[in-house]
Amino acid sequence: MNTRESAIDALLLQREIETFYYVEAELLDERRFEEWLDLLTDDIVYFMPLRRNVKFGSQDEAENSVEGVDAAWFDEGKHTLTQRVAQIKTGIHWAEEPLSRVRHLVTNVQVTDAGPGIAGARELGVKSRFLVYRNRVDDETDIFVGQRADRLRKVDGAWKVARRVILLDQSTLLAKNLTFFF
Amino acid sequence: MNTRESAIDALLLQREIETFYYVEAELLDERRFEEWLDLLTDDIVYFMPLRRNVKFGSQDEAENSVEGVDAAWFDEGKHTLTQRVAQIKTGIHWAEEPLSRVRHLVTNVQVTDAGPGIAGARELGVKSRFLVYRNRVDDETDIFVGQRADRLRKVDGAWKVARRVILLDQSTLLAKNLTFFF
Amino acid sequence: MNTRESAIDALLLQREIETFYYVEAELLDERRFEEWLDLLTDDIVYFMPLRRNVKFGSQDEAENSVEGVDAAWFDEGKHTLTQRVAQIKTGIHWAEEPLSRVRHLVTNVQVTDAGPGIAGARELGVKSRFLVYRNRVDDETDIFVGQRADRLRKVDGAWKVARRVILLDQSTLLAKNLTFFF
Amino acid sequence: MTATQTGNGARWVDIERGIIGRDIFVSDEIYAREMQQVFGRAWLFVGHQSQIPNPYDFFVSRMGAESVIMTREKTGQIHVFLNTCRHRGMKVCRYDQGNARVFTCPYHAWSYSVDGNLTSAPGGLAGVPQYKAIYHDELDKSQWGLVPVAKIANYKGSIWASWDADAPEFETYIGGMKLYLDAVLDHRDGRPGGSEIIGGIQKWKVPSNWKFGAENFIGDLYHITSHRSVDMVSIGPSGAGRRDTPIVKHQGAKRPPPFASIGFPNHGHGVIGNLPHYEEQDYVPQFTLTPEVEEYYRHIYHARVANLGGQKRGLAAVGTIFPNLSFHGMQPRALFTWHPNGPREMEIWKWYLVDADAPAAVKDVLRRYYLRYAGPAGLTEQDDMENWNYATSASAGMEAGRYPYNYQMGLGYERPAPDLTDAVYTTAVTEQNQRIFYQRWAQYMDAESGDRLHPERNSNFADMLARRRA
Amino acid sequence: MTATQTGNGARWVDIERGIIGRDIFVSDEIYAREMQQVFGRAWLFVGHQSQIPNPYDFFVSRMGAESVIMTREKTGQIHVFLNTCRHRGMKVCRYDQGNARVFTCPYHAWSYSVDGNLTSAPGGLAGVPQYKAIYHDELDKSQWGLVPVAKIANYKGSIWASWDADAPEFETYIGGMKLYLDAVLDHRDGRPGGSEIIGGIQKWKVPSNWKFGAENFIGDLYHITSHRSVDMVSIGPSGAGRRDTPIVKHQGAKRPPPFASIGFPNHGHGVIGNLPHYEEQDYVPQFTLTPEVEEYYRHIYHARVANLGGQKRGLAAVGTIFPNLSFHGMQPRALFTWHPNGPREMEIWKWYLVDADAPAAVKDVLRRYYLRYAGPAGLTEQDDMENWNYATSASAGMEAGRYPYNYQMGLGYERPAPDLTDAVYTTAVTEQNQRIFYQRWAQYMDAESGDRLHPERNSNFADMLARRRA
Amino acid sequence: MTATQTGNGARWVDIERGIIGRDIFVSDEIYAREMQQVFGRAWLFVGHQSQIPNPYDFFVSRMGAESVIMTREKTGQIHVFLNTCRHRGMKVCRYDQGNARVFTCPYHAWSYSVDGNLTSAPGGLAGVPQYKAIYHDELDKSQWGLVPVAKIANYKGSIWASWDADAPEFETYIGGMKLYLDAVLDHRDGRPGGSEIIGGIQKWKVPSNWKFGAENFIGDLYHITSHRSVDMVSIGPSGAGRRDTPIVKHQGAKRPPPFASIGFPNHGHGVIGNLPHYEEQDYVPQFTLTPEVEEYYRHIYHARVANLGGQKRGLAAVGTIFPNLSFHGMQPRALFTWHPNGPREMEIWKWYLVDADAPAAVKDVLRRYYLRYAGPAGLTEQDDMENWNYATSASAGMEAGRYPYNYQMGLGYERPAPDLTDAVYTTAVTEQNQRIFYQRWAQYMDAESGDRLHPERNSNFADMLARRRA
Ligand code: FES
Ligand code: FES
Ligand code: FES
Ligand SMILES: [Fe+3]
Ligand SMILES: [Fe+3]
Ligand SMILES: [Fe+3]
Repeated sequence: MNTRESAIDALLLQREIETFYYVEAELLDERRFEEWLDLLTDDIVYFMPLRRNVKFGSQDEAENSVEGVDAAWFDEGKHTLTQRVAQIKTGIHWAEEPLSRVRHLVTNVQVTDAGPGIAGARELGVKSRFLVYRNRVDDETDIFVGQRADRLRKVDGAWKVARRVILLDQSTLLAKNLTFFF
Repeated sequence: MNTRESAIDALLLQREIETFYYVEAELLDERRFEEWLDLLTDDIVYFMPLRRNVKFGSQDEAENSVEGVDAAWFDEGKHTLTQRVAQIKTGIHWAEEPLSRVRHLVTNVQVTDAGPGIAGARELGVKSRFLVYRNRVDDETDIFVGQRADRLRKVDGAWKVARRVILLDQSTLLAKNLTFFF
Repeated sequence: MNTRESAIDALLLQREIETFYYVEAELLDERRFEEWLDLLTDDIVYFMPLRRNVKFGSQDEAENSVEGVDAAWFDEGKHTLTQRVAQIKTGIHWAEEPLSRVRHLVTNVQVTDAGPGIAGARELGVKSRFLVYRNRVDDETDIFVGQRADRLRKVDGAWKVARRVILLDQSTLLAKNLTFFF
Repeated sequence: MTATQTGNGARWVDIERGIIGRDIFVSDEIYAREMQQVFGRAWLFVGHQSQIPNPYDFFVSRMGAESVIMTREKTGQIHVFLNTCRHRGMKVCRYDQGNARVFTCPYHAWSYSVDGNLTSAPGGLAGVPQYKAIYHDELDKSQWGLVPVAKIANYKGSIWASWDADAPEFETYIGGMKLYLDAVLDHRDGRPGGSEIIGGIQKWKVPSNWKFGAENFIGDLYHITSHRSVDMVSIGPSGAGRRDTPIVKHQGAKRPPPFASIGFPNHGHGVIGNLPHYEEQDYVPQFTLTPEVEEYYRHIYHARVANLGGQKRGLAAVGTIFPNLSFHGMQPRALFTWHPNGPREMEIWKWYLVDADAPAAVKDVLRRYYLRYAGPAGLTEQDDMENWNYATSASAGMEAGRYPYNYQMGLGYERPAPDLTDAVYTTAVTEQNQRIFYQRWAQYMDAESGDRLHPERNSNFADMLARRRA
Repeated sequence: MTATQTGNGARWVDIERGIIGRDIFVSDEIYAREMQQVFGRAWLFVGHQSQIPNPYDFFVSRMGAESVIMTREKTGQIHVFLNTCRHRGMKVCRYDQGNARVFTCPYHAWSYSVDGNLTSAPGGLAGVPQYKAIYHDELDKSQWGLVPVAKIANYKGSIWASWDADAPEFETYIGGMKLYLDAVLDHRDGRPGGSEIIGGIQKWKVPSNWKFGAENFIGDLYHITSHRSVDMVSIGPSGAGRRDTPIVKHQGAKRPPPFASIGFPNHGHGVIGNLPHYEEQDYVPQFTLTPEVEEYYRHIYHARVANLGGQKRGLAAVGTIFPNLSFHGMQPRALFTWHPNGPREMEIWKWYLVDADAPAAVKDVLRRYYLRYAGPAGLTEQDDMENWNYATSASAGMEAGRYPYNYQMGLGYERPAPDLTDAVYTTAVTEQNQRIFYQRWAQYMDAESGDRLHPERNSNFADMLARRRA
Repeated sequence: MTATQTGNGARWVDIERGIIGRDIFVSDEIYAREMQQVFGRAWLFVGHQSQIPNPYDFFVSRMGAESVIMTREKTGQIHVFLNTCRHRGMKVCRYDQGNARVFTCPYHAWSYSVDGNLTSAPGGLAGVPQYKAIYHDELDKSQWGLVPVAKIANYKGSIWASWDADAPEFETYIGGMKLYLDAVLDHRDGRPGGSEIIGGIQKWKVPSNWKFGAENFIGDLYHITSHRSVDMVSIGPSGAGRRDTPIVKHQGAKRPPPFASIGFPNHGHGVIGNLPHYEEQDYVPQFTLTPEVEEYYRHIYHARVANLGGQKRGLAAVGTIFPNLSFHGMQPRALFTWHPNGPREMEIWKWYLVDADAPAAVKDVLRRYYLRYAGPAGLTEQDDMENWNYATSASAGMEAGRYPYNYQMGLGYERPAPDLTDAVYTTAVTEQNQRIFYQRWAQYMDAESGDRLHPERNSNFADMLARRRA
């Protein structure tokens, strides 16, 4: 296939992935959490490290807490994510009752790698950036900004998130809780 | 037409619509309001409901005020929108004098339906998300985040907004006024 | 080439440019500043005017300070930008030590003109919008929103920024410093 | 007004000279005192019965800076309680509205009834988990129910409350202003009450002291120049300007008495409207852009003539009932409260009113007009909030603080209002009502105000007339 | 407790009646006084030695509202200094952790040592650029070093400090509560110490007064109803509920003494756990969802039986060491501080603990469980913070302020705790420990508290027993 | 300085020991007092005449925390008024700059003149809508004009004002510092004035007390180590470092007197520069990276030699004129104000200066250099603001508050400055000027300062020399 055709393949893939993220955001913000869970593989790794202020030159080893070893904001799999959804659905999870108004703005979607190739890709590396706006009750307002580095896998013809590493651009968390999803 | 071709049609349409929104944002933020009005059909419905905090399970009926019946932030048509523009242009609309610095960031553009079809579509359902930043005088700053659910109609070969429902993610409005457009 | 083909050319170009900006954002936020400098032409003009509150009707002449004449936030070229990078790399530039957590969200990417044409373009006018989030040490947080109007030039087959005019939507700067890049 | 009469109040308000210090709009100390002296003792508007039509319906409102719950028990009786748990203070209801038989605190599940049948008293402590086992039956539940207001009144569907058991009865508190509150609450055809709230209360925060809103609506006819931009674009229901001007044009027509500022010095209330009269003026077409609405108004005009006959009536454009309830009486038609959020911010709540039985088409036209006129997106009111915002910040300056504000307009030109026993009026544009408002505010701020909080024992009315120029 | 006993404290806290005023959670004046009286005099938790294992390692922590640096010098000795330059106050270290031999101020480069070899004293002013030329050798460097804490203690790896040179020794300060702090810090097999911090301290800001956290963990068993939603979804390590309940089921099994609220009136500490005992209860399987962890617990159970023999021991579920260090002793296992950021905000810091030599697989399971239970993303604790947030805001109301909070649960039912000389206990759910906390808080707030700050000379314990019901 | 001399000031500032309490940088009470005592009485820089070249031009500036309007009337005369309406306080001008014959308030349209021809007095109340009808001609307009400053001075194009009618004349207030202000304002060729403002004022908010900026620029040579990172990258106009060092290298060259800290104890001003001299030093090439600029400096050097002849002159690197005007006198060249926005925030305004008649190419090079050096994006000043930010926050700590700051550098080594009657100097790096600044500040803060506010009747200069070491 000539380069123009493969460039078009890349376009189609990019669009497919952007759509995936827009649909995901919609499910989250419309609180269709069970449908959102369906977008995750059963073996998903959902990790959000702590961030630290460290001396110049030591960022690589010390800026973020280590997956699987250190404390983190989130380091879990589908089971726990499913429990979070179930808890909200009880209607007595006070931190989310009444429900927050949450909005996910997704930008800078970058497909970083595709296997085995762009055409007929079955696994992708994708980076994207988010601004999550959360407003609740009277005037509680939080703005979260950061990056998601995902592994997407094609399962039964549909893309699913197999791994998500969330980098929140805060060291001390500037919110009382994290009762929603990134 | 094969699926690849129709996929490309969808790409072209997506791009066309994104461009439409970017141009719209530009007109608004450069205060070319009359040109912006031209992007609206004469029968446009411009609606922004109030949001409420309600018990889990009653969101569908009670979370948003009802179009055409309840109070709202905006529930109007082109005539009133045109008057808003005219008022700003008087130069003595004190709430916008001096003019605010407004910026529309548009993300998550999703074409949800196209009639009669992607190719040669004449009417579209489109959802998008916004962050509207407003700064004025010395340090007045407001950030508004939410979703726009639009109906776009093709009029004389050009897309126009025939219906816009704005969901602002706030219950108590965290701003003294709404002197700009979403 | 028929219109469909040229429309596809436009798509490919748009994607190419969006990728360019996403890569640029990644280099900046991962603090790979030297690599970022490589994305700038040697004769780049990097200008960010002051904004003013002025009477209705006098915006065009008085709202922004004038490039090459007035004071500004930035009015410089590659040499100074390179010095800024070098200063951060000293590890004793206290305003960036420890380093800030910076995130560039890029939206509304619009190619406004292409020369000599879409296909085989060698110079482009591109407008985009940004939300730059900066968080550092404990809870220092700044949000900057505005527009970038760029000239991109193709050098040795790669796009580079030849001119960048940054419109920050603030009159009084609501931050103690500008130690990062737009 | 002399210092002895107002005590502390006189430090800030000099009514005789028409001078008021800027710090009343920005001082933290004065604000804290307002909470106790004004909002802790005055009657405050809470909501409207049409918002909670069914048993167990509730609406969460505010009194001053605090959250309260307005409930309707099975018997239909309405109650107002402080929205905080007696155990550790948790906000027991964090919804804006709904229907509930009991309010269970999220923290330790103390449960409060809204129904006299569930426990001894509405708002009483219905349920305390493990009461016997851990409280040994010793906790006196009767003492730990939700805090009820000391007094509550339902006036033609509008619900009012006060924290002060010694407050005068509501009808005494409202005094002659009743005539103008009626003009807002009654059906346009003259039937008592008969109005309802349009669903959805607008709530928004404004960087302004709450009193700038109250004083603007009590009688600031002078600021209409500020609204020139909206007049130029004509949002009025008949096209021109921003509202209909119900003035009969033709010769020998029946006209209402003059439009005037009418103030109640002993009460602190004020209105801009027409003096009391006993006969309808001739019909003046309104909403001429929408024939079905014009037709409706024509129809109820005749009904009103029939219903009211020779009764006394008033017409109210805008007004304020001390301290923080203001209203639009004609176009638009709304009740709104200026809730204090600290000295430099207020939260405005706006309830829009329509005749309950008006045709849907009429309600729709009115609603759309209200929304383009009023509220944060209203073409008219946007500019008001801009002025109050910058007036508030300018009140805080060190040097500026040395220059009190000027409330001298029409000072000494007040006249006793005919057909009202406790009101003065001025037909020219005046700041009479603002002076009345702040004089009353100063009395409430005065620790030893005592008797004077009872309008019938207050002397402001007499004093003002005594001070009149010859 | 009488007014003479607590001086100012009594203005806010009436322990005999179980009543506490709301303003202690929102008043700026009370907060400022807390900084001086409570955080300026009590022992505060700073960190754990396992966070700075090597010479010159440092960890930046907080004491009250201020930043401090915990350093380890070459000799291994640990120091705690105020993180501010003595010249113009610049924060000398703006990293969260690291390794440094000297702290050089960014502003004028005054350099402070952490090593006794570099200058006369750790924290001393090691370097002053151009000292001779511009200070003429006259600046007395010995007087201008980093401000060290007045007292520091290393208790089984946990580092504590106080700004008050007259503070009692740490072991006196902790008193009988030591038994329960051991239960948190000791290795699960009974070896003293032997726990370590999991890398990464969670830090987050919550719009709540800091005392709501301290009082919740000192003995609020009553609020478990608030956690029903998490119990329903079962995040526990053996499936059910949110944690294992180590209760032996079978007949005639060895059981620990009853689960109770145990409080230390002379100290202000309290814990929910088991009364002291001298023998392990029978093994109860834990973490049954993860056999390797269950196996680990079974293994160390037997080691504990062997290691402890007939020694006295306690079991701690949750507790608070006055004023702002709380812990989870079983599931999860953590230390956390409630740092005051003004009256209406606190910053919570959370240190998670595991047996230092536990297998990686065990550490991993524990860590994951801790994270889903606790912290801002923890399914359980999210709801706690929601309650504290709205309890704090409701404490500020003018009218609400007239209604103090109720701390009467179990008042007068305290009994002397067996095998403890300075503790009371109650087996039923009670607010005994909260009362003990606030009585102690009131004493610290009292300017003339003097002697009573020394637990051994305090009479709260005796007074409380004297007040018991027959 | 003794307590009797400074009254309240002494509570915070102990000049004899070189000790200053931290609370002066964070206390709300001290801040409120500063507004009255310091900003309400001192001379403040408002702007430059080149910003309003034409009749009716205006520039909105600040004096302390308040907004003021600097206007030019038709006659060319310049006025400064408080930017708040006398009626209800609305900010009458919300533009940054422009041209207007009248300022009409947006709220009720009271209109204020800037032109003596329109009404009796500039800033007078020119228009009051419906004056006769509603104010009955009784409002005394002459008493309700915009609030003018009590004193105003135009010094070589720089505009200064004071709210205090008893303030000394500007030239008395500035004293011997005049020589150094001249060095900033005069044309580089020695002609008086002759500089102009580059269009565009940088304004930004910094979380720092305003005094940290003032004290840094009055004489903090010591903090250059803080700028090492910028020196390493060489932003200087001749390549090396961050600025040219105008030191003659070759033997027997004409050199200026030593570079020193020069302070004015009776005034509170200070500068880092060269002592007065009467002859130019030999020319030293500057801006060697840009030959056309180097050429310009060479050219005006010779012009300066000719123009000044044997006149007295000074060279100013940086300095502060009490209380909040600082400047860069050589490279870059700018005036800036530290506006207080509460104790913990300041708003910095920066005016850049160039010779009015310099070639465009020269102005361009200078402008670019200024911008890369100074302001929020300036490679040099970014680090200053970082230090001030964290010095301010550290000043607020409870424990930290017990440790005053050290201003002892060079204490007692001040000498009378030759060729200046009211100045001391120190050639070594010193905190002499900072001490002078805070001693003056303390006098202004002192309620009974009276006479001492007049430099000629102040004794600080004599006292300081009396305190010198043998
Ligand atoms: S706070 Fe409401 S039950 Fe405890
Ligand atoms: S502030 Fe630390 S050396 Fe000056
Ligand atoms: S506030 Fe300026 S005219 Fe009324
Ligand atoms: Fe108005
Ligand atoms: Fe809990
Ligand atoms: Fe500096």
